[in-house]
Amino acid sequence: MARVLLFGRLADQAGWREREVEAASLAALRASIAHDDAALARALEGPGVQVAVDKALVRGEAVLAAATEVAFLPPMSGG
Amino acid sequence: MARVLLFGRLADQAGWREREVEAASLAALRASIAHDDAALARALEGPGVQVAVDKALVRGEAVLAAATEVAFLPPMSGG
Amino acid sequence: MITLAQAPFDPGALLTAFCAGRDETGAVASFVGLARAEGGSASILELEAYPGFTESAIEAFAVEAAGRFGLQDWRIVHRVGKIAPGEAVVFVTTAAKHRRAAFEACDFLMDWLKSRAPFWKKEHGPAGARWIEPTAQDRTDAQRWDV
Amino acid sequence: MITLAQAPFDPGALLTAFCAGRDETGAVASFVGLARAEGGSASILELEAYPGFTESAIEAFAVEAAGRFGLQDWRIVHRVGKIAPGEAVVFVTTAAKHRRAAFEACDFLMDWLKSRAPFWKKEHGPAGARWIEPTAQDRTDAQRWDV
Repeated sequence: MARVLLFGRLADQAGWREREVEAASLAALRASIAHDDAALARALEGPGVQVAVDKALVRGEAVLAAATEVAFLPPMSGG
Repeated sequence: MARVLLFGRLADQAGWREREVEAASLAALRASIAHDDAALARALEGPGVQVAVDKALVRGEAVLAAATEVAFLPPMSGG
Repeated sequence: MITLAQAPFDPGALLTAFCAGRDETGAVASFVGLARAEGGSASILELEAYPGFTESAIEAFAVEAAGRFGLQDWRIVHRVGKIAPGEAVVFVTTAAKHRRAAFEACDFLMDWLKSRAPFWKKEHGPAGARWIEPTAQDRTDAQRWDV
Repeated sequence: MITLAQAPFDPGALLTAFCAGRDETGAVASFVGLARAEGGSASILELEAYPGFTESAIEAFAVEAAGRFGLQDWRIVHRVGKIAPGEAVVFVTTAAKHRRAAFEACDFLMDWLKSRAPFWKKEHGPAGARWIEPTAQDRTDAQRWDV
């Protein structure tokens, strides 16, 4: 189980901010989200969206251990 | 009567900070001070010493009305 | 130290605490960012952080800045959640022996915080809510420091 | 407004008061100059002002700076008399819509206050007392703004 977190406009678009998703890799996680909400899955791959696994930014693919936190971060606005 | 004020190292040198002096002009005031303390009078004409009459800086000579305040200001150090 | 504040905070109280007991400091620069009413067009500012991630990113950046400018100390408090006009959004303060370092480090930290720190910002106004991107001025300010 | 303070003052309390009720400000920069112990070599700093003349000179300079940088407001408190290490010597704060103006005006005011304002400064240390002139760094800092 991965704990998925959405921030900013991604959470608004999805209608949720946090959800448990069964997935052993980032690719599997994206596929699972696409199955429920294809538009959201596309937004998660959109320009400037970064992915953090257990609070560290990752690029490309990642294996997800049990109880991993995966966050999708739209472009940061600063404070 | 002019009220004479000395600041910074000038007051230390003179041994006083404030004194009433009978003088109708700045030149007469300097002469009166020189009569009592020639070294002080030279210091008051030293490099960087400015003169304020009633809290306004003056250059060169000035007539002193009754109850005028004359301040001798050594180079300012900033705060 | 960086703290995210959920509730309004008093920058003056933070400055008092930061200045206390410093007999070799010389210079404390600080900055307070306040939410603007913009004549009523932006009634509420909402800031979202990623708790844990946001503090770590700010801490890492500030530690690097402290080294770059030779700071003795720094303190950052950043508001999150819904912020009313006139409330403090951010407080940054820096301590150094001399004022040039304190000013430049504070300015540097603010440029980064305003343009690149991990926050997501929403403005709630009479015409609804919208997500804000960094302004061109924010980007230009931050780029002044790029080598 | 400029105030000369005979007794220790709290910069944080001044900052709190200055920030209050500003819903169109955006940016408040401030600076606190603290007396340094210099490892014990300068145990007491003594600042002399010419009451009336000193405030007028600072007020006139700050009003000009406020125009130059487009400030909404400013506040200066400057200590006079004998100042112990760790005590505040000067507090300057500036309010503007955006942070670049607030920072630059605060920096500008400090450069002038530290090098050209009408104060006379004496350091009392273990080896006796001596009058201080502006440092070369103070002059260089102030000259950055000369056109």
